[in-house]
This record gives sequence, C-alpha cells and structure tokens, in this order.
Amino acid sequence: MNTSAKMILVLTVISALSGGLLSYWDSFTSEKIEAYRQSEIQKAVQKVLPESDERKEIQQNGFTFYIGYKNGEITGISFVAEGGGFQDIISMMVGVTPDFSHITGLAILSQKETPGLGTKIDYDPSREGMETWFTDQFKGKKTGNLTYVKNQKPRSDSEIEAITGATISSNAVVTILNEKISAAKAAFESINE
Amino acid sequence: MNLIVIFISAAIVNNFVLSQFLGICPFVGVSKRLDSAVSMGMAVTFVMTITAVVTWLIYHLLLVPYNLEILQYVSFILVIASLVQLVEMFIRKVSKPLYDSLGIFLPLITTNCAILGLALISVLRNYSFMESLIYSIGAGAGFTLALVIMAGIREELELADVPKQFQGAAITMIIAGSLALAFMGFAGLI
Amino acid sequence: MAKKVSLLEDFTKGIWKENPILIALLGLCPTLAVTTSVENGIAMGLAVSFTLVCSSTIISLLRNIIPKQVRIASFIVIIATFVTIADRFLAAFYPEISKNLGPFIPLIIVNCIILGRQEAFASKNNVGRSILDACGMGLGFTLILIVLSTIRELLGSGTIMGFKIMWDSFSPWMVMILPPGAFLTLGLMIGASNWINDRRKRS
Amino acid sequence: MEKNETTASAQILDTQKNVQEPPKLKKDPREKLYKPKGRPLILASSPFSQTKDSVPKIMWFVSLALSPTIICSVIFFGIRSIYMISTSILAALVTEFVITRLRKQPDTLSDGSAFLTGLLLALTLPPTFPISGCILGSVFAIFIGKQLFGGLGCNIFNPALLGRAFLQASFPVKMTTWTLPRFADIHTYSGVTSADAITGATPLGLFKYENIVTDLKPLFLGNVGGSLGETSALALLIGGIFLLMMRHADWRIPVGFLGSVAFFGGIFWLVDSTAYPSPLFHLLSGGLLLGAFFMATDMVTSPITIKGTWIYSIGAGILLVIIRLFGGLPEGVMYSILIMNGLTPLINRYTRPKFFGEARA
Amino acid sequence: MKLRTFKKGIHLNEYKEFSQDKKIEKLPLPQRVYIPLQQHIGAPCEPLVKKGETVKTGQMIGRSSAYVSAPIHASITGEVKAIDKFPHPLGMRVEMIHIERTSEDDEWEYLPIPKNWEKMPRVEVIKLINDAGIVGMGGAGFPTHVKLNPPPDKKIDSFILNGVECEPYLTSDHRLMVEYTDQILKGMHIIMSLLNVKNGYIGIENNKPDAIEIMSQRVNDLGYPYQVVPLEVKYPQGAEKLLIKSVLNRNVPVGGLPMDVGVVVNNVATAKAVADAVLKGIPLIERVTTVTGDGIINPKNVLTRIGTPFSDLIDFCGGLKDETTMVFMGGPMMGQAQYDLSIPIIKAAGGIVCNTSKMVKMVEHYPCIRCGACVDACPMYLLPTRLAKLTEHKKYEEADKLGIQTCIECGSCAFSCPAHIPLVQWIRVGKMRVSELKLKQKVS
Amino acid sequence: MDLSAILISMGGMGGIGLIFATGLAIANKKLHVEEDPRIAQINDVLPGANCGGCGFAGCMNFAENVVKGNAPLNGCPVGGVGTANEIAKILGVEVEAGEPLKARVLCQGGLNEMAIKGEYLGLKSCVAAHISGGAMKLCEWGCLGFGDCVSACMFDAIYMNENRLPVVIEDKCVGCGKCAEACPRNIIEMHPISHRVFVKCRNQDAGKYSRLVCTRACIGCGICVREAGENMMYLENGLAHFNYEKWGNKADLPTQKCPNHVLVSLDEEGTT
Ligand SMILES: Cc1cc2nc3c(=O)[nH]c(=O)nc-3n(C[C@H](O)[C@H](O)[C@H](O)COP(=O)(O)O)c2cc1C
Ligand SMILES: Cc1cc2nc3c(=O)[nH]c(=O)nc-3n(C[C@H](O)[C@H](O)[C@H](O)COP(=O)(O)O)c2cc1C
Ligand SMILES: Cc1cc2nc3c(=O)[nH]c(=O)nc-3n(C[C@H](O)[C@H](O)[C@H](O)COP(=O)(O)O)c2cc1C
Ligand SMILES: Cc1cc2nc3c(=O)[nH]c(=O)nc-3n(C[C@H](O)[C@H](O)[C@H](O)CO)c2cc1C
Ligand code: SF4
Ligand code: SF4
Ligand code: SF4
Ligand code: SF4
Ligand code: FES
Repeated sequence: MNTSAKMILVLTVISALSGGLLSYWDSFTSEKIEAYRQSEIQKAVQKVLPESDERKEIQQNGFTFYIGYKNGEITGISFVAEGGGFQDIISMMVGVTPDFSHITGLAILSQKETPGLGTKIDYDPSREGMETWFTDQFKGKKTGNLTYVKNQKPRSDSEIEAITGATISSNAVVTILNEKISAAKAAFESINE
Repeated sequence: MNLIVIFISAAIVNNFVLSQFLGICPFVGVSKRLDSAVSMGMAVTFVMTITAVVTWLIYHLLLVPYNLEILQYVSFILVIASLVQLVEMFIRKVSKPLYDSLGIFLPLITTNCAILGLALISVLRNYSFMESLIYSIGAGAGFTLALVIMAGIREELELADVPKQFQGAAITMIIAGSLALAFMGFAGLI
Repeated sequence: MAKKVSLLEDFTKGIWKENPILIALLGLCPTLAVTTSVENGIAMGLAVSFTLVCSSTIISLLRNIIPKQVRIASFIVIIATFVTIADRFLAAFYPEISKNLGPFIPLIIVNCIILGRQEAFASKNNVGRSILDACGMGLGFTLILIVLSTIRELLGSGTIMGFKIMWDSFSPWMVMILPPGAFLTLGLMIGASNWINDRRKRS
Repeated sequence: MEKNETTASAQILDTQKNVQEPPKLKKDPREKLYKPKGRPLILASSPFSQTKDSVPKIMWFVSLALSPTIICSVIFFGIRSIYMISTSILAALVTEFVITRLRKQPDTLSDGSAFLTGLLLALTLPPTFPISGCILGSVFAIFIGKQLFGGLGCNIFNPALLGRAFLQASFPVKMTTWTLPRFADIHTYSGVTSADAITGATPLGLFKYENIVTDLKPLFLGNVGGSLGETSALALLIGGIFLLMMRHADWRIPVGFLGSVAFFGGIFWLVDSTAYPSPLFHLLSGGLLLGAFFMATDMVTSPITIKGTWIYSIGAGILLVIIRLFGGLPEGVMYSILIMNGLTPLINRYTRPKFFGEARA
Repeated sequence: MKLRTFKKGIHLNEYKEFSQDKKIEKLPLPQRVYIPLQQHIGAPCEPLVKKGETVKTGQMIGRSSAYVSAPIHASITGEVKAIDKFPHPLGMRVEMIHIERTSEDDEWEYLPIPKNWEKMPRVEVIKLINDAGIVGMGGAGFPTHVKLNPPPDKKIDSFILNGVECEPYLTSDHRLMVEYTDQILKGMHIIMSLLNVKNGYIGIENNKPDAIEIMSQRVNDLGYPYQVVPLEVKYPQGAEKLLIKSVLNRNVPVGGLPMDVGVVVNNVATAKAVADAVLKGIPLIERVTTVTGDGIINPKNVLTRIGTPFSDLIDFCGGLKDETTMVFMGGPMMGQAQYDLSIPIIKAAGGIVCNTSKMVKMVEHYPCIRCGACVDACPMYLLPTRLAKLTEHKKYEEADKLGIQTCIECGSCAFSCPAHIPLVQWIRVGKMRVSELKLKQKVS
Repeated sequence: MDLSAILISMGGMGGIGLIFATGLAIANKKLHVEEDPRIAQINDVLPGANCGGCGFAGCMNFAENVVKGNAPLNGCPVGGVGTANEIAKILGVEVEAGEPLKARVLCQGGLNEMAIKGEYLGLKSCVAAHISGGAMKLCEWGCLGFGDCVSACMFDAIYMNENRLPVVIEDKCVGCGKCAEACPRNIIEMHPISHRVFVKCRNQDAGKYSRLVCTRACIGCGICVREAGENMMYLENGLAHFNYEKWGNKADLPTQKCPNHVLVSLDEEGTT
C-alpha cells in the first residue's frame, strides 16, 4: 500500500473510531450533564422567583425569559444579565416582578473577580450565616435607578450596600442590573405585541 | 465598541499568558532570544486567527446543526493540527525567508494550549464570528507582547549575575510573576 | 532511549529525574492555572494521568501502523478522545470540580507532556513499558501539582483541602491564588529543585 | 605597605599568608628598579583618575533626600511611621545579609541600596499597615525583587515597588485602608460634608468613587490621607530638587513623567472638566511625586540611553493617566513604573545611539 | 560667543597648574640612552649599527624598508653598548639600542638641508621628513610622512593643528606653543604646502589663553591665513575625530580616517619637528616632556633627548616624593603605568606624571548600577557598560555589533563610572577578542 | 442510545479526518522540500513534543540547528541523555578513536617563585592583565594567576591552588581545549595522556634575564638536552622541549640536574 493511501486510511479510521467512541460515551453522560445544567438554572430561577411553582421558557431578542407562574398567574420573570466586572464578565440570574418594577431576587451564575475580594458579591465567608448577603439585599429593591453606598446601611429602596474593598465589582453589578433590566423589559414587552 | 473591549481585554487586561495561563510552555521556551520571540509571536497570532475562523465555522456549521458538540475537542484539534501542518508545508515550499522567520515556529504552535484555549473560550463565550476573530487577534497580540517583553528581559539578564540554580526556567517564572503583578494595574480597564 | 533501562527506572524517572514539570518544563499551563486549591490539583493530576496512561497504551499498540506524516494528527485525535471522555466524566459526576477546572481539562489535549511522552516513548516502546512510563510521568506530574497547590492554598487561603490550617490572625496572602503567585511559587520550586540536584551531585 | 592602603596585590598577599616564605631569587631584579622607598609602584590600566562619586554615596544621598518626607510622615501619621520605616529597613538589611552570605558574596550592606529599598517600601505603605506586613514586603522586595536577579544592578523591576505590588495583591483591603492625618478632618478636603463616613480615603479614591475633588492646599502640604511618604508634595519637592541638583537622579525622568501626566491629564480635563480632574490635582495627588522623583529614577531599572529615558518617563506618564482615569484602581504610579521597568530592556535595545560617524540608515 | 566643541565628553579637573607656567628647560645630555627600534605604528626598524660602534648625534641607527615606518636616530654621541631587550614604556621588553655617551658635546650628523624646500619636488620633502624619523607626537606615533601623502582619491581640503592638549597635567604642547610659536607655524606652513590645502585651523582649548593669544598674533604677524579656533575645555577634544567635529563639524565615518572627510590633523610638536627637519636638518631626536604630578618635587617642562631614562628626568626635577605610588607616561586618561623608571623617553611621550596615593583611583568596585553615566560621557556614542558586560560574558560578536571597535579608549566612561568599573580595560579585552574572532572568520 | 447518533458522529469525524488526511497526503507529495536527510533522522529521535524547551522553534528547528552545529547535542531537555546519544550517533561525532587529550599547565612560577614588579590594580583577569602590561608578574611568559582558564572550563576541571597556579584535575578534564584557548599566555597545552614528562616553563628570555624573574624558569642551559640526547629533547628560543615522538611515554625524567627543577614528571609524587 502506498504511503498516501495509508495516511488517508489510518487517519480517517482513527477519526471515525474516535467519533464513534465519543458519541457512545456521550450517550451515558449527556443526560447527566444536561440534568445538572438544568438543575443549576432551575436552582437559580427558584432562588430569584421563590414564589412560583411552574415555569415557562421564552426566547426573545437574545434574552431567555423564565416566566414563573403560580396558580396560572405570572408571579415573576427571570432572565440572565451579563456585563463586565473588575476582571471579566459577571453573569447573573435576575428575577423581577411581572411589571419589571421590583427585583424579586438575584443569583450570580459566574464571575471571575479577585478571590476574597470581588468574589464576595457571590459568597462572603466573613459574614457567617449570611454569606450571600450581597445578592440577598437586592430582593425587593426598586428597579430603574439602583445606586450603591459605601460603609453604611442603605436608606432608600433603590440603594444597596457595596462590598468594602470591592466597590468596582459592586458598581458593576448595579450598572449591569440598571442596563439589562430596562433592555429586558423592552424585549419582554415586544413578545406580547 | 464591544469589539474594542474584547480586543483590549484579550490583549492586556486578561492577557493570555500573564493572567489566563495559556501558552506558557512556548512562553518559557522561545523567550530566550528577541528575534525568535518576535517571529513566534507573529506565528501564534497568525495561527490563532486561522483557528478562530475555522473552528467557528466547524462549530456553527457542522457540530451544532448535527448535535455533535461532544466532538468539539476532537474535531477542533484535528483541524488545527492538520491545518497548521499544511500551512507549514505550504510556506516552506513557497517562501524560504517567510519560512525561516515564521514557518519554523508553526509546528511548535500546534501543541500550544493558547490556540485550543482560544477556540474553546470563543465557543464558551458564544462569540459571533466577528467577535471571535477580534478576540483571536487580541489574544495573539497579548501573547506577542508578553513574549517580547520577556525576551527583552531575558536577554538583559544574560549579562546579569543570576544565581546558577535560578537561571533559565526558574527566573523566567519569577519574571512572569513580576510582570503579572505589574499587569494587575490594568485590571478594571475593560 | 538507552538500551538497558530497568522497568523500575521506567517508572521512577518521571517522579524526579525527568520530572515533566521541574526538569522538562512541560505542561505548565494547567500546573499554574488549577493549583489554587489542593482539590483541583489532585483532580487535574488524575485527569492527566488517566489520559496519559490510556493514550500511551493505545498509541504503543498502534505504533507500527501509523505513518510518520500523520503521526501528530493521529496521536492528537486519540488523546483528544480520552480527554473528552475524562471531561464528560467529570462534568457528569463531579460538576463542581469540572466547573473549577474550566477549560483546562480540554486543554490537557495539548498539554505538551502527553504528546511528548507519546512521541518520545510510547511510539517507540512496547505496551508494558509505555504504561509504566506513563504512570511514572503522571505520578510525577500529580505530585508536583499537589505540592504546588498545597503551598498556594495554604498561604493564599490559609486552608488545605478546605480545612483551616493557619492560625486565626493569619491573613491570607491573596496573591498566592492569583496568577502572579502561581508564577512565583513555581519559579521558586524550580529553583529549589535545581538547588537540591546540585547538592546531590556535589555530595 | 602603608596602613589603610589596601591594594589588589596586597590583598592577594594577605590572603596567602599561609604560603611559605618565597625562596630568595638569585638576585632580585626589583632591586634594580628605580622606585621610591623601595616599594613597588602601582600598575593599572588607564584611566588613572576617577569621579568622586561612588555607588554608596549616591544611595546615601538619595536616602538623605528622603528625610523631609520621613519627617512629614512622622508629623502627619505619628510615631508609628517610624516603627514601620525602621522595621522595613531592618528586614531589608537582614534579608540582604543572609542572601549574600548564602551566595558567598561580599557584604553589600554598606552600599546603602538595601537600606534605600526598605525605606522606600515603607514610605509607600498606608499608615495603618501591620508591621508584619512591612517585613513580608521587605523580604519579598530584596529576595525576589533583587537578589534572585543577581543583586545590585541586575534587577529588572524596582524592588521596592515589586514588594509593594506583592503586598497590594496579597492584602488588597489592608493596602487600601487609609487613615486621615492627625490634623485633618473632612473639611480639610473640600468642604464637602455629604458623605458621612470618609473614615479616611485618599484624594484619588475620593475622586474616583465619590467624585469629590480635594483642595490643592492640603494636597500640597500633605494633610490628606495616603501612604506614609506620598502625601506631602512639599517635602517630596524639596528632596527631589535636592537630588536633581546633586545630579544623583536623571532630571529627564521626573520632567518627562510629570510633564506627560500634566499634558495628557490636561487634555482630558479640557475636554470635560467635571469628569476629569485638573492636571495640578493629578500632579499633587497620590504617589506621583514620590514615584517620579525617587522610584522611576532608580538607575538600575531605568534605561541607560537618553532617548530611552524620555520614552520611559513619558510612557509611564501615559500609563498612569490611563490607569487613573479608566482603570479599576484609583492610583497607578506603582503599576505604570513597574510596567515601564519591564519594557526597559527593550527600550535600551531599540534606542541605542548611532555611533559617532555611523551612517544614518 | 559660544565656543565650538563636540557633544558628550567630560569635564576634568585640569591639574595643569603644576607646570603650565614653567618655561621649557633643557635637560643636560644624558649619560646613556636606550632607543627602542619601534616607537611608531608600523614595521619595527632594523638596527643599522653594531655593538661597539660609535655613533654621532643625529646619525640614523635603524630603519625599515616598509613604507609605514619611521627610522630612528642616535640622540647622543657615543658608543653602542648593546642591542637587546629592555623594558619599554608601553609594557613588555623590546629591542633597543643602548648608547653610552662618550663625548661631552654633541657631534652632529645633520640631514641634508635643502636650500629652498619650496622649490623642491614634493616627494623629496616628504622623503626628508621620513628620513628625519618624524612620527605623530600627539600620542599615537603614526609616521607623519604617510599622513602627508594621502592616496590621490582622497581630496584633502583642510588641515588642523592639534594644540588642544586635553589631558590633565600635561603642558608640553602648551609651552611649546608659547615658546616655539614661529617654529610651529612654519612647520604648519610646510605641512600645508605639502598637502596643498588652503584652510588651516589651529585648535586650542580655552584654558590656554596665552597660547591662543600668542598664536593668533604670530599668525597675523607672519601673514598666514590660518584661523586660531578657541575651543571649550572638554575631554577628549584632542582626539582627532572629535577635534574635527569641534572645528569643522564633520563626522569621520566609523572605521574611517580623517582623510575620509578631507582633513589631516597633526600635533603642534609634530609641526615643530617638521620645521626643524626641513629648515635645520635636525632629525627627531628630542622632544618636550612634562614631568609633573603631586609626587614630583619640582614639576617642569623639559626638553629632552629621545631615549633618556625616566629616572634622569625625574632626578632633574628634584626626584620623587616618598609617598609616590604611581608613575605613568602620558596623561592620566590614556597613559601607561610604569613599574621601572629606567625606561626611556620615546617620541610620543608627552609627559611623565608621578602621583601619590591621594590621586590614585579607588580600588573598590561595585556592580554596575546602569546609571548611564558612561553612556552620557562616551564621545563615540557607545554603550560602554554594555560593551564591558558583553566582554565579561564572552559575547564578543554582539560586542562587535555594538561597535566595540569604534571605541577610542579615551577613558571618559571609566572616569565617570560611580561603580568604578574598569570599563576601558574590559573594552580593550573585548577589542582584542573581537579582532581574534574576525581573524579566525577570515581564515575559515 | 440510538445508533444513528453514533453513525453520524463517526461519519462526521471520519469525514474531517478524510479531508485533512487527503490534504496532508497531497501536500506531502506536492510540497515536499529536499533537505539534509540527517535533519529528518534527528527529528525522528527527538521527542517531538515541540515544546520549545530547547530554545528553538520546535523539534525540527532544533534538529536543523544541531546539524548546522548551532545547537548542542544535549540541548533537548525532554529527551535527556538517551536522545543526545542517538543524535551523536547520527551525526557521527562520537569521540574519534585516538588518545584522549588532557590539559597540562606549563608554568611553575606561582606566588612563591615569581618576582613581582608592581602592585596591580586592574581587572582580575588574565587577558586584561596581559594586554595591560602583565600585571604584577615580572616574567613576561608565565602564568598570570587570575584564573581565566578556570572560568573557561565548563567541567570544573581546573582550580587555582594557593600558590596562584592552575591545577587540572585529570579525571574531570575532557580535553576540550577551552582553557588553552582562554589563556593569553599559552600556559596550557593539550597533550595526549601518554605524555608524562614536561618542561614546565614557557620563558623564552635569555637565561641571564629569566633566572632573575622566577626561581623555576627554564634558563636554556641545555643540560637536559645533553643528558637526554639531541633527538629526545631540543632547545628552541632558549626554552627546552621534549620531542615526544621519540620520547614516547617514558615517565622518568632524563636528568635530575635541571638547576631550576623545570622538568617535571607527572608520575612523581606531589606534582600537578
Ligand atoms: C490585586 C487586586 C485585586 C482587586 N480585585 C478587585 C475585585 O475583584 N473587585 C473590586 O471591586 N475591586 C478590586 N480591586 C480594587 C480595590 O481593592 C478596590 O476596588 C478599591 O480600592 C476601591 O474599593 P473601596 O473603595 O471599597 O476601598 C482589586 C485591587 C487589587 C490591587
Ligand atoms: C592602520 C592605520 C593606517 C593609517 N593610515 C593613515 C593614512 O593613510 N593617512 C592619515 O592621514 N592617517 C593615517 N593613520 C593615522 C590616523 O589617522 C591617526 O593619526 C592615528 O591612528 C593616531 O590617531 P590618534 O592619536 O587620534 O589615535 C593611520 C592609522 C592607522 C592605525
Ligand atoms: C582620547 C584621545 C585624546 C587625545 N588628545 C590629544 C591631545 O590632547 N593633543 C594631541 O595633540 N593629540 C591628542 N590625541 C591624538 C590625536 O588623536 C591625533 O592622533 C593627533 O593629534 C595626530 O597628530 P600627530 O600625528 O601629529 O600626533 C588624542 C587621542 C585620543 C584618542
Ligand atoms: C535616584 C534613585 C532612586 C532609587 N529608587 C529606588 C526605588 O524606588 N526602589 C528601590 O528598591 N531602590 C531604589 N533605589 C536604590 C537602588 O537602585 C536599588 O536598591 C536597586 O534597584 C537594587 O538593585 C534608587 C536609587 C537611586 C539612585
Ligand atoms: S567607550 Fe571608548 S570611546 Fe567611549 S568613553 Fe569609553 S573609552 Fe571613550
Ligand atoms: S557608569 Fe558605571 S555604573 Fe553607570 S552604567 Fe556605566 S558602567 Fe554602569
Ligand atoms: S577547559 Fe577543557 S581541556 Fe581545559 S581543563 Fe577544562 S575540560 Fe580540560
Ligand atoms: S594558565 Fe593562563 S589563563 Fe590560567 S591563570 Fe595562568 S595565565 Fe591565566
Ligand atoms: S501546557 Fe504547554 S503550552 Fe500550555
């Protein structure tokens, strides 16, 4: 057999076998992985829309909305909001009331802030018992014009408390929310039209 | 605007070498001499650009439609490896000077995690075609920047009195660490 | 390779004498990237060892069939296959770890250690020796990852495997779990290993 | 041999005391040599005369030039600053000593460079920084920043700044926790009283996060929050100008650095004077003066060519403005100098002057 | 008006006060002289006399058939005692002719004096200058007749008389200009006629106002069209490339010679020697040497015969102080340290400087702190610290690329280095290695 | 688990494999470039990791440079010693049969023996001292004692003894000749290991001078030549030499009468 033919044959066969093997393996794992992914999303949605018991997925203008129903009535809408943080993109699940006027909850999906500093927006080990105080405080805040304050308790329902030593990350979260909620609102309203 | 942000982020703020840890092996290996560092940087940028284009096409035109995401790694790497080898042979045949300044670095690049990493991250971030193109150029520029700075420093250190045990890889790591410390100043630029 | 290397030597050389990280300086990216915690380090070490052993086995079996010109392409496909398997395995059963290691699991494909061992050893030796070699290299790699990640986790978070070790008033050196800390620690480790080798040689 | 005179061959002979008395030559040819007092003359290679400057002299003069700054730090931040400075220096000296011993090299403590590194490091730390942190920083600065590269003259990065960058990355909160100087209260800033809790913040931080501009007078005198040595522009200017007049620092570096900051900062200010601070604010705030006079001028880590020096200093200025105005951090002096340090070998290489008579290519 | 000068270079402490106002004194005839067969750049001479022969003052006792070479002459009347190796001021021992004086007075043997040199063919005047053994007295000892005979493709348009004397301590050229003004100007006239150039310049540093004044005045009086150019005091202005830069603002190309930019440079003492030879038939057998330094009891400018041992001059100047630790020939920047004071004065010996330990440089070396002082000083625009380091690390090829061969070894860099690194010595090693390397490459 | 998915992916991967394999096969034919076959051979024995650890752009580039002589045989950190040996085999540079050379120091004028002419304040380097007049040593031929040879030796085979003379450790010396190259005064000569006796001096001065500068100088008296016979030894420029072709490997000295003990046999005790 000449070299060229051998080259072609060997590489093709190896590739094909590998394709087959992987596809076979995939059939075992893909379900689990998909299940895990779904459960993560569901967990996040559950967290931000705690009152719903049924959910529907709608895609529009690049947003994926998870609409929460309770007893057939819409109790809240959640979607993924992303934007630049201190180091890299921060991605979070936001839940809002159906009219987009208040936040029902916030969960960080992924972030790459400085460990121990910016990561406190997700998990703050220094406050035992309330490690997620930062995201928790968004619950019930009014959307539209969120601002942050430093080293003091928020005084109005559009103010949140920033994390010390990570003002930039805190600021990023607030900015993303302000921007994305209004964008999402527009997108959501276009569905109904 | 978005494209500019992607570029700056890839090139400086989240520099591939200094903060993403991609392509460290050639970073240590080919930073001894400045001229080869420059060539290597250009070659990497070149391959990254090709990779970004080809893997984007494969992923979006082949893998996604046929539900073959499981083949992502295998197909990407097969395509990258073969393509690089083809390009190398081509350059070698066509232009000797180009081969000497760029081509010889190509085989080295196949097994560079920066290339595959670039392809995977582009997919992970769901970049559009244009975005992944810009991302690849930015990443290449960032790699070149780090490599060239390192080569300059290492050439300078050849005249210095570095303790024997630390010559070579060890001091390279220390310099990389120092550079990474310095590059932290860019954090938040994006 | 020299002719008469004992089988034991095949195995042990990877641990110190030809250690892939300290001596050959291969596979540095995952070494640096994932060693922020011991857990990640171990997971990465095992994943690499798994891929190394499997692909060494296959490649040393196929070593006489694969033509030279498509050597790299074929090897890399085989490696990528095993890496995908490992990756999916982690994603399915240890999703947290998989998330932490991020793209560095797929990047094992291009980890120079693996391809390097295939070219240098598996494609020239029989299956048994290839497996031994792969185990040794994998072990050497894993050990270094463990040492490196122990240092980094201890100084950077004050913990090991998540357990608090350092005294209370110790404030962690955040830099250790950031990129600069990775470079600096590895640099010092390479220096130290050179120093130990020097001393050994002298005595 | 005259006393006090150590010459090379005398040293050689000294170390060779155990060698037995040389056998007498048949007839010592040296007796024939014409020489004063029967002592051999000194042989050397030209030139035989030499500048009166020396490395230790330069280092100690720089330390001297920092004394107004040290005094100011004590005035503003109290006796604690003395503790911080002296531990930092001590740690630097001890590290230097231990490592030169390990490397079996001659003692280098007296050349003053380790002293200076420790001193400068301390001056860049916030007044409340823990003493143990000072030690860690000094050890890092000398061990990693200097000795691993080969000791004095071989390091690429400014050791003191590298030490500070290490601390900044390790203890970001402690490194950004400021106290106000003793004589300052909120009104010394600008009369803005809105924010209730400026427990202490640097003028740059205030600007970046609260958009509060600090008045220039306290900035100039140093009655504002900040690192030990950076607050008093006055003291730094006195020391810096002394240094320039003694020619122990290259005047081009402060001029290029400060000039480019003023220029580029000024452009933004002209474009939008509400969003961007004035050039004078840029110059007087943060560690810019300390950096420009005492740290960017470090000879070891700055270029050797004249053109290179300009590129280096202007580049640092541009980076500084970018980081201050667009980066995540309020201050960028340290980072801009460190990055330019990293570029210095390249700058040196590409700015080699044309030889005398070399054809212009 | 701002005085002309070149860029970079250094300002030195002059130390000229020891001897600048001392009139030139004539040394009594030495008892013995040692005349090296080689005192110039080029081929060494073959001895023309044998041991035991008697020679007259001015008699040619050695010459070579090579073109780039200069003959040597007996500087006293006496008997050849030996032709053997003796210590030479440039180090090592070389062949010399040892003459013991036999008569109290000189018995002269003059060169043929032309009646009217201006009518003579040019070649013959140049031959006369060659026969007189004239070599550059500014330090390098390059045979003057070669300089006066440039290849026809080089168009020479200017001549510069080098009265700069930028080295500290030395004052021999200075005194020569003040006391032998006319001789020098005549010599210059002869040289310029031989070169057939119109533009003559006399470069003198501004620290010699009396010399500038008297030279300008005599130029006027004698009606020469020369221009006396006062120069800012700066070292190494006397180096010909930089002198040309200062005076004419021309750059001699790398590896090139002054004649590449149409210039010839000669030292004032060389000019005087030319005048002596052409007008009086006296070959080059004596020169003015400054004996100075803080280690000498009575510093002087001495007119001395070539070959006189240093010790004779030192004794003439009162001897050495006890604290003297160093003696060198030439100035402190480019001179040669001596260990044995029986060495003879050679044609290019401008001075003997004897220093006590106060003036001797410090021995403590520090690592280079890359301060760039040497770069700022180097008049050739080199990076001395780089060159030294590259040599230290045996990277000769790169040193060559960075122009190590362009270095004129002026010592400005080593002078300004606060770390006291012997830069010039490193560079010399590097230059030697680079030449070796080039030779090897040529062979293979 | 459906078979069609597996088939699709086999087809997909197989297809990609086929395309590129064909491409490579065609390229291999069409784009083939002729080169030194040794490059390919060396490339084959290299690990092929293309890691850049050698400082070159990949294994192929390293192979090329090894063949060109720009890279050391043992430059590949991955392959280690085994690879280096194989490369050596391909290049055929195994040490040629023949006697190993050893460096021999031909000067005995250390601190104790030499005459000092002055105090030397310059660079502590032999070359530097040599070109600036020979440092403190009066002898113009002898060892300068600053150890340039020591730093030239990459195998730590030379050290300076306390008499300021270099000593070669015979076992460590591999005969590369670097030290001889470095010495500005040619004090070190490379000799086959069978040469056992040496004239340990380089001084070519006339005896009346050389006896003044060093107590161990060869003064050219010719006693040894007379004792050994004209064909065994000869005088050249006032310096005695062995004629090793005739002398062979005899280890005892031709005479004990050398006034300055310049003749040395390696097998005698206490000599270096
Ligand atoms: C190494 C390093 C990492 C940092 N990481 C973050 C981060 O992840 N998030 C953040 O908001 N700020 C980060 N910062 C910036 C500062 O810590 C902080 O934002 C700034 O001082 C303002 O915060 P404050 O006003 O709360 O003190 C980082 C700074 C450094 C030096
Ligand atoms: C090899 C060589 C050839 C030279 N040829 C000439 C020449 O042809 N014409 C000339 O005017 N000078 C010639 N020179 C002399 C130089 O121009 C110069 O006078 C000499 O090198 C001493 O200069 P310095 O004292 O400034 O070092 C030559 C010098 C050397 C070393
Ligand atoms: C650094 C340096 C300094 C010199 N200084 C003088 C000087 O002061 N006076 C002088 O006549 N020649 C000096 N020379 C020599 C001149 O370059 C040049 O060789 C000489 O003027 C040529 O004239 P000559 O051939 O008559 O000696 C110096 C050379 C160098 C390299
Ligand atoms: C003008 C001047 C500024 C200096 N600045 C610094 C400095 O910022 N940091 C430092 O560690 N050393 C500094 N040094 C001291 C010295 O150069 C330093 O210890 C070396 O970098 C160590 O090799 C300075 C020296 C001078 C002359
Ligand atoms: S490098 Fe040469 S030309 Fe330049 S200053 Fe030094 S000695 Fe003079
Ligand atoms: S003057 Fe001395 S210390 Fe300064 S750069 Fe030059 S060699 Fe280095
Ligand atoms: S340099 Fe070479 S020849 Fe000389 S001693 Fe060392 S190994 Fe032997
Ligand atoms: S043998 Fe040569 S190189 Fe070695 S110390 Fe003696 S003179 Fe120097
Ligand atoms: S592991 Fe080698 S380049 Fe990343």
